[in-house]
This record gives sequence, structure tokens and C-alpha cells, in this order.
Amino acid sequence: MNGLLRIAVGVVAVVVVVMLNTVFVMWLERKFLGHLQSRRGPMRTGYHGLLQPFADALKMLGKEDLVPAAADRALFLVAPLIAFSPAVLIHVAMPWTEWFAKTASEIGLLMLFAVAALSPVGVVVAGWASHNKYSLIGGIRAAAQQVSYEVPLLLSVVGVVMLARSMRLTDVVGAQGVAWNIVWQPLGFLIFFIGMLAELNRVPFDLPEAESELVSGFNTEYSSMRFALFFLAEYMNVFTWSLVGALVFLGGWMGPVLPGVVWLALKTYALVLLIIWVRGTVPRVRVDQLLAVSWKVLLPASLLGAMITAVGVVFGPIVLVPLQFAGVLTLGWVIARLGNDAGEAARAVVRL
Amino acid sequence: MDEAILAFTGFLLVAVALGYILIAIPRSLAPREPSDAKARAYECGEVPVGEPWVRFHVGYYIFALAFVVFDVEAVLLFPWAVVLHKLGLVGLIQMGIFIAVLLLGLVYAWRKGVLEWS
Amino acid sequence: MTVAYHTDVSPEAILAGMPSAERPCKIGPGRIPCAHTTPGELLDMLRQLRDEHGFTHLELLTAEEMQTASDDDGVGAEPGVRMVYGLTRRSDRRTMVIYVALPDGALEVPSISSLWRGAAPLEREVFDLFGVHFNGHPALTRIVLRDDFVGHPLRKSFEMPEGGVSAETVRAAAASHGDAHLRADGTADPASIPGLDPALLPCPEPGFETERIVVHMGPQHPSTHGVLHLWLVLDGETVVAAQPTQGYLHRCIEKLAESRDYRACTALLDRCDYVSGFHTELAHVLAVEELCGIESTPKADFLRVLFSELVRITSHHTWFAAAGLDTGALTPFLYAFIDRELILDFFEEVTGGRMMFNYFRPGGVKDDLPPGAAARMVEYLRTFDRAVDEYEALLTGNEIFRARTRGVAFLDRVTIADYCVTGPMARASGVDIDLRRDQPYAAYDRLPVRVALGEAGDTFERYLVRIAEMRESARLALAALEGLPEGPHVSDGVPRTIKPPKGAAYRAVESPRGELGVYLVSDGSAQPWRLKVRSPAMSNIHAAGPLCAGLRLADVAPVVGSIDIVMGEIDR
Amino acid sequence: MIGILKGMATTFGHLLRPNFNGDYPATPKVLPERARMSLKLRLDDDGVPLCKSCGLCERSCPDRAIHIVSSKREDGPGRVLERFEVDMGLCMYCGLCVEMCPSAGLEPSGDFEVATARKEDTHRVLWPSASTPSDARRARGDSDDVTAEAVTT
Repeated sequence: MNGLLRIAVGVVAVVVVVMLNTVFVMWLERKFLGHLQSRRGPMRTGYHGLLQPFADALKMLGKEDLVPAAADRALFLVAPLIAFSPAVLIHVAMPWTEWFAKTASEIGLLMLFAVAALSPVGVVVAGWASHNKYSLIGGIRAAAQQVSYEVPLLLSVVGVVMLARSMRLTDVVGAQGVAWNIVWQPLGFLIFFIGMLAELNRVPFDLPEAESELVSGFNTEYSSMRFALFFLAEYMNVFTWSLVGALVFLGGWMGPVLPGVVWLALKTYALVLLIIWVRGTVPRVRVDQLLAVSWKVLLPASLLGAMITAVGVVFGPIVLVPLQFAGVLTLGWVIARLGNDAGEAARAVVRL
Repeated sequence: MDEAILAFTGFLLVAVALGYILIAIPRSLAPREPSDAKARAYECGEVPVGEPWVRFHVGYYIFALAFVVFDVEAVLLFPWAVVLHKLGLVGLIQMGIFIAVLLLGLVYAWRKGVLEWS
Repeated sequence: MTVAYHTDVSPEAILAGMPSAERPCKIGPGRIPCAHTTPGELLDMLRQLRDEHGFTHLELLTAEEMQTASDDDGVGAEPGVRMVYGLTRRSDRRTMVIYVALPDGALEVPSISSLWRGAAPLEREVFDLFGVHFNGHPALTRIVLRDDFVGHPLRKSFEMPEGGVSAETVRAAAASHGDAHLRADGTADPASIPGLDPALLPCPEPGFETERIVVHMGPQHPSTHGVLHLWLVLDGETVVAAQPTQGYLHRCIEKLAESRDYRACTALLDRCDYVSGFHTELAHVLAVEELCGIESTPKADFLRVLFSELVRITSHHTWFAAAGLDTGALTPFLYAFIDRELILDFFEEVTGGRMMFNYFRPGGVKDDLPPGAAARMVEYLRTFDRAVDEYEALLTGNEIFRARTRGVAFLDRVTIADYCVTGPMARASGVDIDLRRDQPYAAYDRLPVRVALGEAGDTFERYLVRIAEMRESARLALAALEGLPEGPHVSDGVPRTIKPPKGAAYRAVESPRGELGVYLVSDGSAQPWRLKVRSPAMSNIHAAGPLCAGLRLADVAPVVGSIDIVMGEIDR
Repeated sequence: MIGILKGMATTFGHLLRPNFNGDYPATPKVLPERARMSLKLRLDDDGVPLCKSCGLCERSCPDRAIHIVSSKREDGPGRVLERFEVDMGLCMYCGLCVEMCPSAGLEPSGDFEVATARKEDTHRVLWPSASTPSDARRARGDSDDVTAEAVTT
């Protein structure tokens, strides 16, 4: 019984911490994006708008919960839960579960991906159930996105598993004593970051809700707290995946002088800021381009990266780093070429 | 009981309960004034034309099939990766052959034009 | 356009040599040759002018109420409408106008949409506002007013129902109108789309074929630039057909102008193209000056160029902002609006308005520059290129943006001529037209105008041309400021109440969207008899149909964005 | 990739620069001298309007927003202004009335915060009274309240 209580308290504590971080990420997104764009961002609620997410939540609570008449009512109502629950559930695979539940996260990394793969199902269901053409297209895009990014994302961490000789996130962090995995696995990190953006439906891969094409995509018909759940899930996932990135590639809680939790927070929020920074800079890709990049570039590259690591593991790390960096450069070059070679080769210079 | 399963169940319960509570609060707080216009699908303020639930053209059907193959393969790589240091060169070659076959399949699909959104 | 035309034959001589051209005359105090013809001979005559004499550009298609009281130019003894067709020859930029008089009871004329597809929406507008019937038109329905509207408001005999139309009437009419389209499941019938080929609609018969869906894009859509409405027929994500409709921002500017004096018309026309108000103002003021024989002062000419170019920059800022948003990038919007705000500050300081300037006046401009403004503008314009460099750093080299726009939506020269496309959109396809150079107005003949010209004609090229135009406009504005002559900003002797003599004038300026013209007819009173704005964006947007067909859904927004439309100018 | 990195460098540059947007309601906006805003009648030293009730502004207004009531002067030629109304809900701020006035009797009031919660508040009587909603707001001292009620005259 003691164990049960310990686990219950632990779970609630973790969820509270995660929720607070999510709220902070929401505020950070607006603030940082604002400053990238020479704006102030939220200023009115609380110090520099820190309470803005709470104000938004309060507003959402007072909004009418609408269900389109022609929608598939049951699916429409349950879809936000399908999208939201995995965002919370995913933390079962995080190292902190080990604090209160032994043997909890032995296959942590794989568990992580397994749970994360559930979230897009909610988006697809929401898109279909809404009985709205924009939502439908958004939902179908979400599925397209998942089939394109799941594989490279999975393969990008295979190398990390080889180096750590375990799928447990604690071991993965522990194996980064000499140097962070980003040094051993730069190619893996690049693919992981791109895949993570896609997994999160963040710019440049925010296709399911692409507002310039689909109004609001899969959540067009959602209002009130059901909309907020999608919103919450998105930001919770941003935090979670940044945390994963920090654990897997940036050495987790390892670092000198400062306590481990500070290091982990610093690294996590560095990744959060990077995600927002990318959002503040780049346009959105098209759905066919997304599939093409992932299948023709990222999939072979991630397979290759895994094999390079395998060679490194067998023959010693001396070959690993240069090969990985060569991979990064090639990948960057290919992506640059993709942009420049799209369309006709004939290019006219603007004459004056 | 295994603590891993307990933790999983705990998280699942909290996740669903939290989502449900959040949805349930507006029921008492929010106003309810249903109308035909609100219940109609939003299509840029116009009356929608035709039905959205049709035999919709999904351009990535074959991708989805290839996805299943590669996803299973990726999961297969994980246990291999954990024990690679024990398997050594033999394991590397074995997996190398496996991945080569897969890559060959990918190249074939690519050449066949499957990897084009249609 | 490989055929070489004989440009040595003047339009006057051509009209004199045409048996179908009756009563050759001149409009716009002797500037534009014109002739009358009959409905029966119209089509052949226009075809002949287009194919044999090189008048390939349909610049103007409108109508005006016959001035029954007039007898001095022998026009219109009997009440009715006369059609006005303005054609331009690209090679020497000469324009001619063909009139077709249609007496009441016989308001019928052949549609010329077989010659120019771009004529179809213009004819719908004339049908809507004047009630002229066009024989052979593909889909002759109302374009700016509701389908159930009664009457044709630009007819002088039109009378609004007592007390106007109440909100209840509108709601009731809209409701019954909507219900007519509704099917049992609450959705509308696809067959009720006006002017869309039924063959493109969803296939009804069962089978394994995928079905097409019809989607409204706009008017309430985050990326349709105001209230543009596009019908999209989609097969998956592929656009099978796209058809723009308009009318959501119709504010009766042309009707209002008929009961306002010429000065107040300037204020109204600010609202026409609200992103570059100076251009609509300028075209109107030039037309009034031509009708009245007023000359503006050299200083006013330079100030007109200065503000035309500055407002072109701000208009392109708006376009650039949208170009980013349409492809999903948020930041270009805000960076462009920073510089736009800085220029709007200058506008506010000089004219008193940030967007609605009401600054140009017949004979000059309203006010001189306030002290110090010129120096600050020079200072700003000297560093302007740096701001554009920043925009380009965001999009021009960005791999995703290039992948999204390069090779997308090629616009060829045939389509350009067919839809009467002008402006940067035409120039990006290598059509070298620019009124600032070809038909200089204000002080453009005294300033070095360089025309940005592209070649490929895809979305990216349209982007490049506009970026180049921003830099050029800043350069031109700087040149206008540095060459600003001394002297009065408005000429003396312009009467407080302007009453131009009877006649008509047509003046066009190069707006950021293309050739923006004002066709002004005076009956000698203080209010215009007819004021027609030749809207470049209206011609351009109807080319969106052929441009978008075959693209992905995601391409529609950037492509429509690259047309750069302002709904206020399209609907007026 | 180079293009994306270049863009990210640009946005980072903006991060370091001061923000462009002002903190409007907290920091009042100063409009240039010519900026068009709601109207005010100019008065002479005795507090009598310079307006000669000629009606040019009324006629030149594209929106017919101005309404003047005047009576014939009993002690001589000309007219006496009795009432000068302007419907700011119709006004489109073209400035033609100010421009056309032969006796320079109209001027901008300096008040551009004309938002009100009720439509009837947009109707202003400039003469005989001259108070505007924002005058009333200032009198009450609640300068931040943009939706304050208007004063009925």
C-alpha cells in the first residue's frame, strides 16, 4: 500500500511540474517570438505578461463548447482527449519516474516513441470527425506527417542506444560522461531535431493546422476547453520533446558547478528557444515536399548514421566523429540543393 | 504488482482525468446558446457545398505501406543496438546486410516513382 | 507577341479607314481618338483591331448613361447606355476608345469574352450595374451585388427603395437565397456555383474513383487578403479548378461619386485602393485636370512622384508581409510593417492621414512639405536598402521559401494578354510595360525611371520583381526629393467649386498592382456624370483561375498572394 | 540550409535590438500637427465661433456628417450659428471641411481617441457646447478607460 501511495504522489507531482513548465513554455513562445519580431509580446497580465496563459485558460473556460451538427459526435468529443492524454502519459518513460517507481523505465526510449505516436491519432480523429473539409485535409496531413517522420526520428536515436548500450534514459545520460551525444551523434541530432519539429507539428511542419491554407486545420471546429486541450497538448509536447532532446543529446543533468536539475532546465529551455526561434524565421513546407524530404533524404541519412555509429562502436570511436560530421554537411548540402533546384532550372535574373 | 505497470496506470489515469476535468469545467461556467449558424461547419463564412466525407484522394497511400515496413525495421534495430557491443563485427555485418536489403527496397520504390505524392 | 505591327499607322488613321467606325472623334480634350460602332459590328471590329493593328490590350470595358440633354457632340439623343471599350497598342502605348450606343429597350451587345477572357468579369460588372445583356457570355450573373438585388444602380433612373434596404430585408433575402441552395443535409448544391464548369464537379456515380470536393476559400479566411472568395474544386490536395468571386467589399464608390463634388471624390477614391491611395487619387486628379485644362505646378509634380513612389513601397511592404504569411512565415510580416509604419509616419506628417491621404488636388497638392520633413525622408530613404536586405535575408535565400515558390504557377504572355494583366505580375513574365516610363505623368519624364523586369513568370519571379521595385521606388523617391523644385505647391486660379466642361477623360497611372485608370465623364455640373476606376487587381485576380489549376492546395495562398490584390480596389 | 541560417541570424539581430512597438495606451501617442482627428470650432477672444454659417463644410463633406442650424442675423447681414453638429460615426476624416472653410472656423480638436461603446455617442454637438467624450474622461481622471461614456449635451 505504501508503494501505491508513493507512486500516486509521484505521478501527481510529475504532472504538476510538467503543467507548470507547459504554461511557462506558452508564455516563452509569445515573449521570445515577440522579441524576435521586434515586438514586446504579452505585457499586461502579471510581470511582463507572465500570467497570460492563465488568463487565456480562464477565458477558454468561459467559452461555449460547440459541436457541429453534422459532426461524428462521439469521435469529435473524444478526439481532444486522445491528443492530450499521451502528452501526459509520455512522462512515464522519463527518468524521473525512477524516483518513485523502480523498474519503471527500462525501455524508456522506445516507450517514449510508442506513446508519442498516439498523439497524432487524436489529430486525425479530430480532423475526420469535424465534418469540415479543412479539418479533414488537416487530419489527413497529420497522418501523412506521421508516416513520414516517425521512421527517421526513431532511427536517429539508434546510435545513442548503441553508445549507451541501453534504452533506459538514465543510462543514456550516464553514458555521456566524456562528451555529450551531440558530439558523437551530430547527424543523429540534426535528424532528431527536424523529426521532432515534425512530430510536434511546429513550423516549418505545422501542416495539419496551416492557417494560411486550412484556416485552422484539424481544430477549426473546436472551441472552449476542447480547443485548449489541443493547444495544451502541443505545448506540453514541445516541453517534453525538448526535455528528451536534452537528455538524449545534450548530456541531461550532467554539467559542472551547478546542480543537475539546473543544467537539465537550461538545456531543455535552450531547445525550446531553438524551436521558437525556428518558428520565428522559416516558412512552412508543402506536404509533398515534406514527404519527399523525409523519405528521400532523412530516411537514408538516418539509416546511414546508424550504420556509421555501429561501425564506430565495433571499431572504436575514432571513425565516428568525422564520418558523422561529414554526414551533417552532406545533409545540409542536400537540403540546400532541394530548395534551389525546385522547379525549372531556367532562372531569369531581374533586369532593371 | 510490477511498479512499472502501476506507474503507467497512474499516469494514464491522471492524464485522462485531467483532460476530462478540463473539459467538464466549462459545462457549468460557459454559456449555452446553440443556434443553427453555430452548428454549421465553418467554411470561411459561406454555406458549405457538398459533403466532406467522400472517397477522398489520399496522395500518400503507398508511403503508408512503406512506413509499416520501415517502422517495424526501426523497432528491430533497437534491441540489436543495445547488444551490438557484444555481437561485434558479426552483428554489424548481419545488420548491414539487413539494412542494405531495405535500402535496396527503398531505391526500388524510389525508382518506381512510389515516393512521389500523387 | 512575335508579330511586328505597323506602329506608323496612327489610331486616328485606322479608325478613319474602318467602315464600321462611325463618327470618329476625340475624348479627353483631344488626346484619345474614339469612334462609334453598332452592336452588330463590334466583335469584328475589335477582333480586327486586336489582330491586325496590334491593339491587344483591353484597357477599359465599362458603360455610361447616355447624356440625353447633350447635343453638341451629337451623342445620345435617346435615353440608354453606351458601352465604352478602351484598347491599347503596346508598341506605342496609343489608346483608342470604341463606343457602342444602346438605347433603352435594346440593351444588348455581343460579349467580347471570346476575344479577351478577362472581359467576362468586366461584362458581368456592367450587367450588374447597368443591366446591359451580353450575348454569348459564359456566365452572365451579378458580380458585386446580390443575385436577388432588384435594379441596376448605376442607371440614373435607379431609385433606392424608400428608406434604403433595412437590415431585416437583407437578412431575410439572404436566408431565402441561401435556402435555395441547401440540400436536405444542410449543405449546398455544387451545381449552384455560377460559372463553374459542371464537368469539374464531384463525380456522382459510384466507383473506385476518388471524389472531388468543392471548398470555399474565403471570404473569411486567414490568407485571402481581405475578402476574396475562391471556389476551389479539389481532388485530394490537388486543385482541379479555382474561380475567384468578388463583391464582398463593394462600397458603391462609383455610385457615390456621382453625387459628390470632384474634391470629395478624391477622398472617396482613397478608399478604393486603400493600400496605395495616392495612385487612385492621382489618376482622378489627372483626369480632372485634363477635363478642366488645369496645369499642376512643377513642385506639385515632383511631390506627386515622391508620394506615389513612397506609397508603392508601403504597398509592396503589405504584399511582402502577406508573401511571408501565405507561405507560413510570421516574421516578414512584422519586419515589413516596421518600415511601413515609418513611411506612414511621413504620410501623416505631410497629409494628415496615414492611409486615407486626400492630398492631391486638381492643380497641385493640398499642402507643402512641413519644415524638416524632406531632410528626414532623405535620411530614411538613404538607408532603405538595408531594410530590404533584411527582408531578403528572411525569404529570398530561404530554401523552404524557394521550394515553395520557384517553378510554381507560371504565367505566360498569352494568358497575360487574355486576362489584361498589368503591373509587376506582367513584368515578372517579361512583358515590358510600365506607364511611368511609357506614358509619363506627373514628373516621371524628368526623373530616371528604371523598370524592374523579370523573365520566368513564376511566383518567385513575381517576388523578385517586387523586391527590385521597392529598391527602385526608394531611389526614385530620393531623386524626386533631391530634385524638388522651388515654387508653389498648387497652381493659382483653381475654383473652389470645380465644374469641368462637358466631356470625358481617361487617365491611367502605374499603381503597385498595374495600370490603374480613371475614366471621368462630366456633364458640366459640379459632380461627375460617371466615374469609373479601371482596377488592375480585378483584371489580375481573374487570372488566378488558370494560375491555380493543377497546383496543390498549399500553393493557392502564395500564388494568390503573388497576384497582390486589394479587395477595395477590385470591388470598389 | 545557408538561407535558413541567414534568416535565423537576422531574427536574432532583431532580438538584440530595441522593440519597435510602443506601449500605446500607457505611453500617449503624439500625433503630428496636421494629423486629422475629431473636429473643434475655433472661437474668437470673446468665445464666439469664427464660423459664419456659410455651409461650405456641410456641402463639401463627402459623408454629409455635418449639420448646421443658423438664423438670420437681426442686427445686420450674415447669419448667426445656432447649432453645429457633426456625426463622428459618419466622418471619414478627409479634412475637406477644415480645408474648405473660408473663415478658418474649424480645427482638429487634438482628440483622436474617439472610441465609444454606444453608437449615439458618436454624434457630437460642437456648438453650443464643446465637450467631447474624452474631455469628460479627462475631467473624471480615468484616462486609461477607452470605452468611457460620452457626455450628453
